[in-house]
Amino acid sequence: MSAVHVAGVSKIFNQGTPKQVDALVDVNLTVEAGDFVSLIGPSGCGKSTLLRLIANLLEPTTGSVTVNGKSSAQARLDQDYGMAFQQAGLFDWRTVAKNIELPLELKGWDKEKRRARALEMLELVKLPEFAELYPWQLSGGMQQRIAIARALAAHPQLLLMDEPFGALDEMTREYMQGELLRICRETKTTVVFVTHSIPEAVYLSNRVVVMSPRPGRITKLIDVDLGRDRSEDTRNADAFFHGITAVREALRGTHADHANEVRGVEDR
Amino acid sequence: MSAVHVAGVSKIFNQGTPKQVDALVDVNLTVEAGDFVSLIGPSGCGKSTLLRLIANLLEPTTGSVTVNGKSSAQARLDQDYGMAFQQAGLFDWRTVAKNIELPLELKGWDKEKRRARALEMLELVKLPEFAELYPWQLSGGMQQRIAIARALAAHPQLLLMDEPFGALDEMTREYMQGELLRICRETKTTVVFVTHSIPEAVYLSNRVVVMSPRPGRITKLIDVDLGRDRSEDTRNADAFFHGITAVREALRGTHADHANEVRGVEDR
Amino acid sequence: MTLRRAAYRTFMFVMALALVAALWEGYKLVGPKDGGSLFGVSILPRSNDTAMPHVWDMLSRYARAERRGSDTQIWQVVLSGAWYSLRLSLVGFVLGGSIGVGLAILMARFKRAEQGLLPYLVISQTVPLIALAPLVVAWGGKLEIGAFVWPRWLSASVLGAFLAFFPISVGSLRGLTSAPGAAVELMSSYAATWRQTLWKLRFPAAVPFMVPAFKLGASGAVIGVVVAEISTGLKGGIGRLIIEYAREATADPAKVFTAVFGAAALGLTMAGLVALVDLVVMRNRPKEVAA
Amino acid sequence: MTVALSPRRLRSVVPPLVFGLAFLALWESAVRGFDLKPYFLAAPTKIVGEFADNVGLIWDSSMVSGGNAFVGLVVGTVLGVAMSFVLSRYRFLGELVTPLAIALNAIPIFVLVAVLNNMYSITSEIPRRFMVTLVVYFIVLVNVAKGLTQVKGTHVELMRSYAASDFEILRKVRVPNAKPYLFTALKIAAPASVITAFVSEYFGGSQNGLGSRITSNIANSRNATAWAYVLGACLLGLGFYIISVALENVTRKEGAPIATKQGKIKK
Amino acid sequence: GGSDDTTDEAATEETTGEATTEECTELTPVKLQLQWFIQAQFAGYFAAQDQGFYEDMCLDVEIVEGGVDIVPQTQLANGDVDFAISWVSKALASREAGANIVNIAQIFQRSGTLQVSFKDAGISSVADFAGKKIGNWGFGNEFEIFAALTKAGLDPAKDVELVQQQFDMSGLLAGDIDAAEAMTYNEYAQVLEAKNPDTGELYKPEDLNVVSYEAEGVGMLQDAIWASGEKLASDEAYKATAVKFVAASLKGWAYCRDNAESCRDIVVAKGSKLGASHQLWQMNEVNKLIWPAAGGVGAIDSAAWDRTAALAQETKNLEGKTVLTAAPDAEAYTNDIVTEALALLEADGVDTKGEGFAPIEVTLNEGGN
Ligand SMILES: Nc1ncnc2c1ncn2[C@@H]1O[C@H](COP(=O)(O)OP(=O)(O)OP(=O)(O)O)[C@@H](O)[C@H]1O
Ligand SMILES: Nc1ncnc2c1ncn2[C@@H]1O[C@H](COP(=O)(O)OP(=O)(O)OP(=O)(O)O)[C@@H](O)[C@H]1O
Ligand SMILES: [Mg+2]
Ligand SMILES: [Mg+2]
Repeated sequence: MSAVHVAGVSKIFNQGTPKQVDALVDVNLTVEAGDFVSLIGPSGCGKSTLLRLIANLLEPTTGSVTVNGKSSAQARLDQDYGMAFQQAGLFDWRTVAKNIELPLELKGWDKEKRRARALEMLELVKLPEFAELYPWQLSGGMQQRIAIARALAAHPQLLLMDEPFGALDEMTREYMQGELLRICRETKTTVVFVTHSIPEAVYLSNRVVVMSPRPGRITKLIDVDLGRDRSEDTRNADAFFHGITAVREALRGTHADHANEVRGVEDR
Repeated sequence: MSAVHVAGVSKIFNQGTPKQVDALVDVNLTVEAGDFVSLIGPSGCGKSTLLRLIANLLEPTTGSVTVNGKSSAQARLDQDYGMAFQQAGLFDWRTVAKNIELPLELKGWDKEKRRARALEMLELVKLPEFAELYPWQLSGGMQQRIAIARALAAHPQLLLMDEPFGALDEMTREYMQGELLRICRETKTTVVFVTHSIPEAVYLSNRVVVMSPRPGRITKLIDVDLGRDRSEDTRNADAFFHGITAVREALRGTHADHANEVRGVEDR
Repeated sequence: MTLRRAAYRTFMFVMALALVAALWEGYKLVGPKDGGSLFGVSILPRSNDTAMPHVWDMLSRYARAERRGSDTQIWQVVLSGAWYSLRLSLVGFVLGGSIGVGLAILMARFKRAEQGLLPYLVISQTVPLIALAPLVVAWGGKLEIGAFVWPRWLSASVLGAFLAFFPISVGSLRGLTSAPGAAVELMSSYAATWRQTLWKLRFPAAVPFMVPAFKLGASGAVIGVVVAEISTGLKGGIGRLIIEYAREATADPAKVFTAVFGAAALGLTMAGLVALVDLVVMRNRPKEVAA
Repeated sequence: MTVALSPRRLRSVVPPLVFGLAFLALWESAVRGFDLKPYFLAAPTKIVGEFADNVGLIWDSSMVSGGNAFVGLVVGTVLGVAMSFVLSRYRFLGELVTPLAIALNAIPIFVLVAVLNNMYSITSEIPRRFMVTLVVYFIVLVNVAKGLTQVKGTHVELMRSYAASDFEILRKVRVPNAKPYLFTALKIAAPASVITAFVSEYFGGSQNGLGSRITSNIANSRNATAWAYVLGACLLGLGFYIISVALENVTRKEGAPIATKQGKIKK
Repeated sequence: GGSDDTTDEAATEETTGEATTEECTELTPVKLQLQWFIQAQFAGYFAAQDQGFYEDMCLDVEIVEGGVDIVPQTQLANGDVDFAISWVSKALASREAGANIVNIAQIFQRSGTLQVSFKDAGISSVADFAGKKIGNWGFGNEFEIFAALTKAGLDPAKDVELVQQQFDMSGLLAGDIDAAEAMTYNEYAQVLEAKNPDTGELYKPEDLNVVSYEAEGVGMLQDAIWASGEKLASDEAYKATAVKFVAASLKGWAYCRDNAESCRDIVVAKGSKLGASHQLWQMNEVNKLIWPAAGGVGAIDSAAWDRTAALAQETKNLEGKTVLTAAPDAEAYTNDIVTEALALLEADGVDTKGEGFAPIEVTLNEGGN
């Protein structure tokens, strides 16, 4: 049973109106349990849309999405996955621990159990002493780690991440990538990861999914052969640079000179 | 005559108060005309402060800064340099052309001359048809190009840029890097460039200045030997990867695990 | 806010008051006794002691008897009037706050409700209070639910609520819809119900918007109550004192000022109460650093 | 701006329309159904009838109250803007005046009319206009001063890199930045000015304004007529509000982002 | 009430006190709506309350103050109160608007409205108003002025400048208006309580010209007790209460006639903000409007009624409106109640005509204190 199975999915926004957008067309993707899959592609190619479809935050126009063998809707209700966004998206009014407890609270866990799990997660992300601080008292990198802890709190088998490190400076980012790999290795989590950064995609993934826009579709699947255990030294490995080159080549074809487009109204 | 000469400069904020910060200590740096120099280093190491000292937006606590052989204050009054920031910092209430004209307006240029120059600059950044639009009607990448056009409008020999591409996604960023190189080559501009990105620093510069924090100082100067004419292919060159590795190594030493620091009040 | 900052602010406020007092007395020195015109418009006020009593006369009036022969001093009367109005304002504030927040929730939940209601909320605020006051009094008198009999003062509180609810509902609506899309999506990725999202996300996210709205609402409640006291002749409050003392403005000019200052203190107290709540609920939020 | 009746626009107009008509229908049927006497509550139809009958008088008194509100609005705005310039230039003054302005915003300042009426001739409209001016002044002052000072650090630094003078920074950065704040202030101040003008009529003076007409008609048990004047008052308040919104739209470039409360730009 | 014919106050109180315990098991609650704030204008009711006259009649009376926007007759018609004090013209307007209210006792037999001006303004008659700034209060209190102007052949909209006064006389004193509307019992006194800046002494009656609308023949009936017409017709108990209420109130007024100073104290104690000498003046002037009452206090004089009704139909205000559009119907007032009440009082030995009434001399202090 594959962790995620996307079959013949299209997503059309505002169908039938003048503002119709074909965000995704005929997308097929299978993610096996334990995989780390990155989605990469120019802005507007439908990466976030695909992730949202998997998370059942959107319904596909056609096709079907199954997660852990059940419908994505059921998977959402069962909270089979954890999700993290570009901005850490922590709640300012909750302490770090309470932020991590949020999904558990909504699952109806009792207080002690919640707290125990939150502390366990804080250990995992190496921030055990920050439980009672508030998010805005932490640096951006720490906030991002808390967000990951929150996404992992309910021990989901599947982690969905939408450009989680976009807001970090490069050095913190590299550090966070290492942490994420370590955590996923320890918890044996399957990850679907959206990114704009080629080195990031290559460094993290078994497989890089390259997408192209208008209409959004998958143009290439690139397997990355860097082994399971990656460290800082991996970044200096030749295989790493070759992976980067391969992904860049694949992207070159998809990347329209989109910087020249006038920003539309619906653009967020 | 070197374009920028920083000699024995220190900058101490809030000197003598409990909030004293030694932002820079004993910094010496020479930038020759035509150089493209990048400043890189962890957050808070004083990159922006150094740039502001060169721009005479700050006065050094000790030491001296000369630009084009004159004092930095005189250089500012003569508008010997153009400046661009991380945020494009365009004025929403001015059209694109009028944004570019702003520095010329302040120099007292007359209307036709200003307009002609603005259009010329728009040609240079390949956005000639957008003169009468407003900045908020453009995409982030385009806004950034307008900001560069504005910085270049008065034909300064020196361009100071503080993380100008920080807000862009990686693909747009790579495209912008190419544009910037082309423009600087065409106009023979000297550039001092602040960045967080190692590939960016390596791709753009003749020389990368690596800095370390607390107190801020220059720890290493790395010459990059990629020739004058760089293209997209440069990114796949071995020399490029070696440059990246060298800078990463130099940074490794400076890079404290700052992601673990509790955010202070003065941190912006 | 640090203690030092608070002390500094207080000091500046006192200085500002002193400045106003100085301007007042200064004008009395140079201004025409019976008013005058400037550029053909008679905008110079009369500076005689009837129209503009001396600052010390106004202040010392507090310590003198309200009427000759009565043994209550004005400060006692004004204080008790302000206290009375404060209580009415609080009731109005709570009433208006509940209605305002309720409406905001309704409008945040249903787009249709927002479209249908919001224009009328704006229009409702253009209805002059003076027309509403007698209606509220008349309708209140009709209301008798079980053992509950509409007390007359409640009409004044209702009018206070009428002015208070508007900024509160608009501010709360803005706050409730201010939660970032990503946060809303996060909640729905947890399969959270609308109610859970309201409690755990929308309300906390709305607080920074609601606090200034409640501040406006608080002063609205005071204004409503004071107008209502005048309008409906309700006795015991500061509004009534103002109109009664205003009748004696020729004979005892300082008197009306004592009540006017009382009203000012009342408004400031209400605003202060909200500010206090603000300090408490926002204590764990990031402090905004002034640019 | 074109006001085309696109389906979408139509859809946003329908709910308030339905709601308004339902409310009026309820009101009318309540009056008829419970046989409510006109001295208690007049039926909407009757109010509209009275409005039609008295349109001239309502117009005249609207002119008086509206005139007071307008004069106060204009003078208050001008003074408020002028003062905010002074305050942004001399920070110390700003720290002196701002707490006062905030305090005045919190208190029911219309009670000052009782005092102002003694300071001026009872026959003059000055106290009322002065009152409106005062209310408007502080709203404008607080907002515009904010707009003048809360400019982006980058913008100021950029100007300084151009060796721009303080005056140039004021003219090219601070003033344009403060413009939306001014309109925000006007949107608050416009309805407030009308309300203040009515309430000011409470304390005597000429009897030609809407406020005193409403009270005197109520006193004479002509409730329907009183409410016809109330309708006039609502229209006046709404008119002021709409004008301020329209002014904002005219001065804003078509489709330009509106600065939201947090000062962020919503795209 | 008791049948004891003693005139000794203390004795009256004592015997009636006994009567209460004898006859009443329970007090009937009654609400009375005043037209304005507490002052001696309403002294009779406060006296009746204070002296236990209401209690003697088995009534528990709550007196409700008025306000700027409170219309007593509306409160009455809505059923919020049982009785209301209102001027006749205003109440008739409400009646025309559908309020079924009936005048059951006319307390003030005369109009107390004056137009006061300083001697140097040279306004000694209504004809002199022409071209002058004429103050008035609005709120329906202005019709006598319009009637007088009309009668004098002046057009209120053109020939004079009408100005709304504040709640005090500052407009006149400051010279903003030439002649101010004033009640004998209130605003006129305020002028006399103010210092003349030229002499440093209080203004004297000699400094002033006074036009009395009563004397001009345009006086309109003022304070009267109004009751619900519907309940009078259908509710015998209410009618009986009305008789008792009117009787006790009239007794209060009789008490105030004989004990002006005591009534002043009662009103002051009730919380009126006006000064004591002012209240005494007011008490005395109000007595003059009531006493002597040839037809018995509270009786409605049909001639005065008709004149008021006629003026209310003819006089146009600034908006070009008259108070009434048609003559009031015959049910608008009744003397039945007051006749019964007077009978009760007479049996009680109360002097209801006050033929021997002589006003007292009141010295006003500065500020009415
Ligand atoms: N709710 C929506 N309504 C209409 N169009 C939408 C909506 N969400 C996304 N789109 C459009 O669908 C397309 C794909 O959007 P999506 O956000 O998935 O792109 P992306 O690959 O995540 O881009 P980015 O890298 O900028 O985040 C875009 O053209 C976008 O404008
Ligand atoms: N105006 C100021 N007052 C006080 N301290 C300041 C000021 N500006 C900068 N600093 C401090 O000086 C140090 C260097 O700041 P600077 O902004 O130059 O760092 P940076 O290298 O540009 O960092 P980043 O990469 O985050 O932009 C920091 O510790 C900062 O907090
Ligand atoms: Mg996306
Ligand atoms: Mg910086």
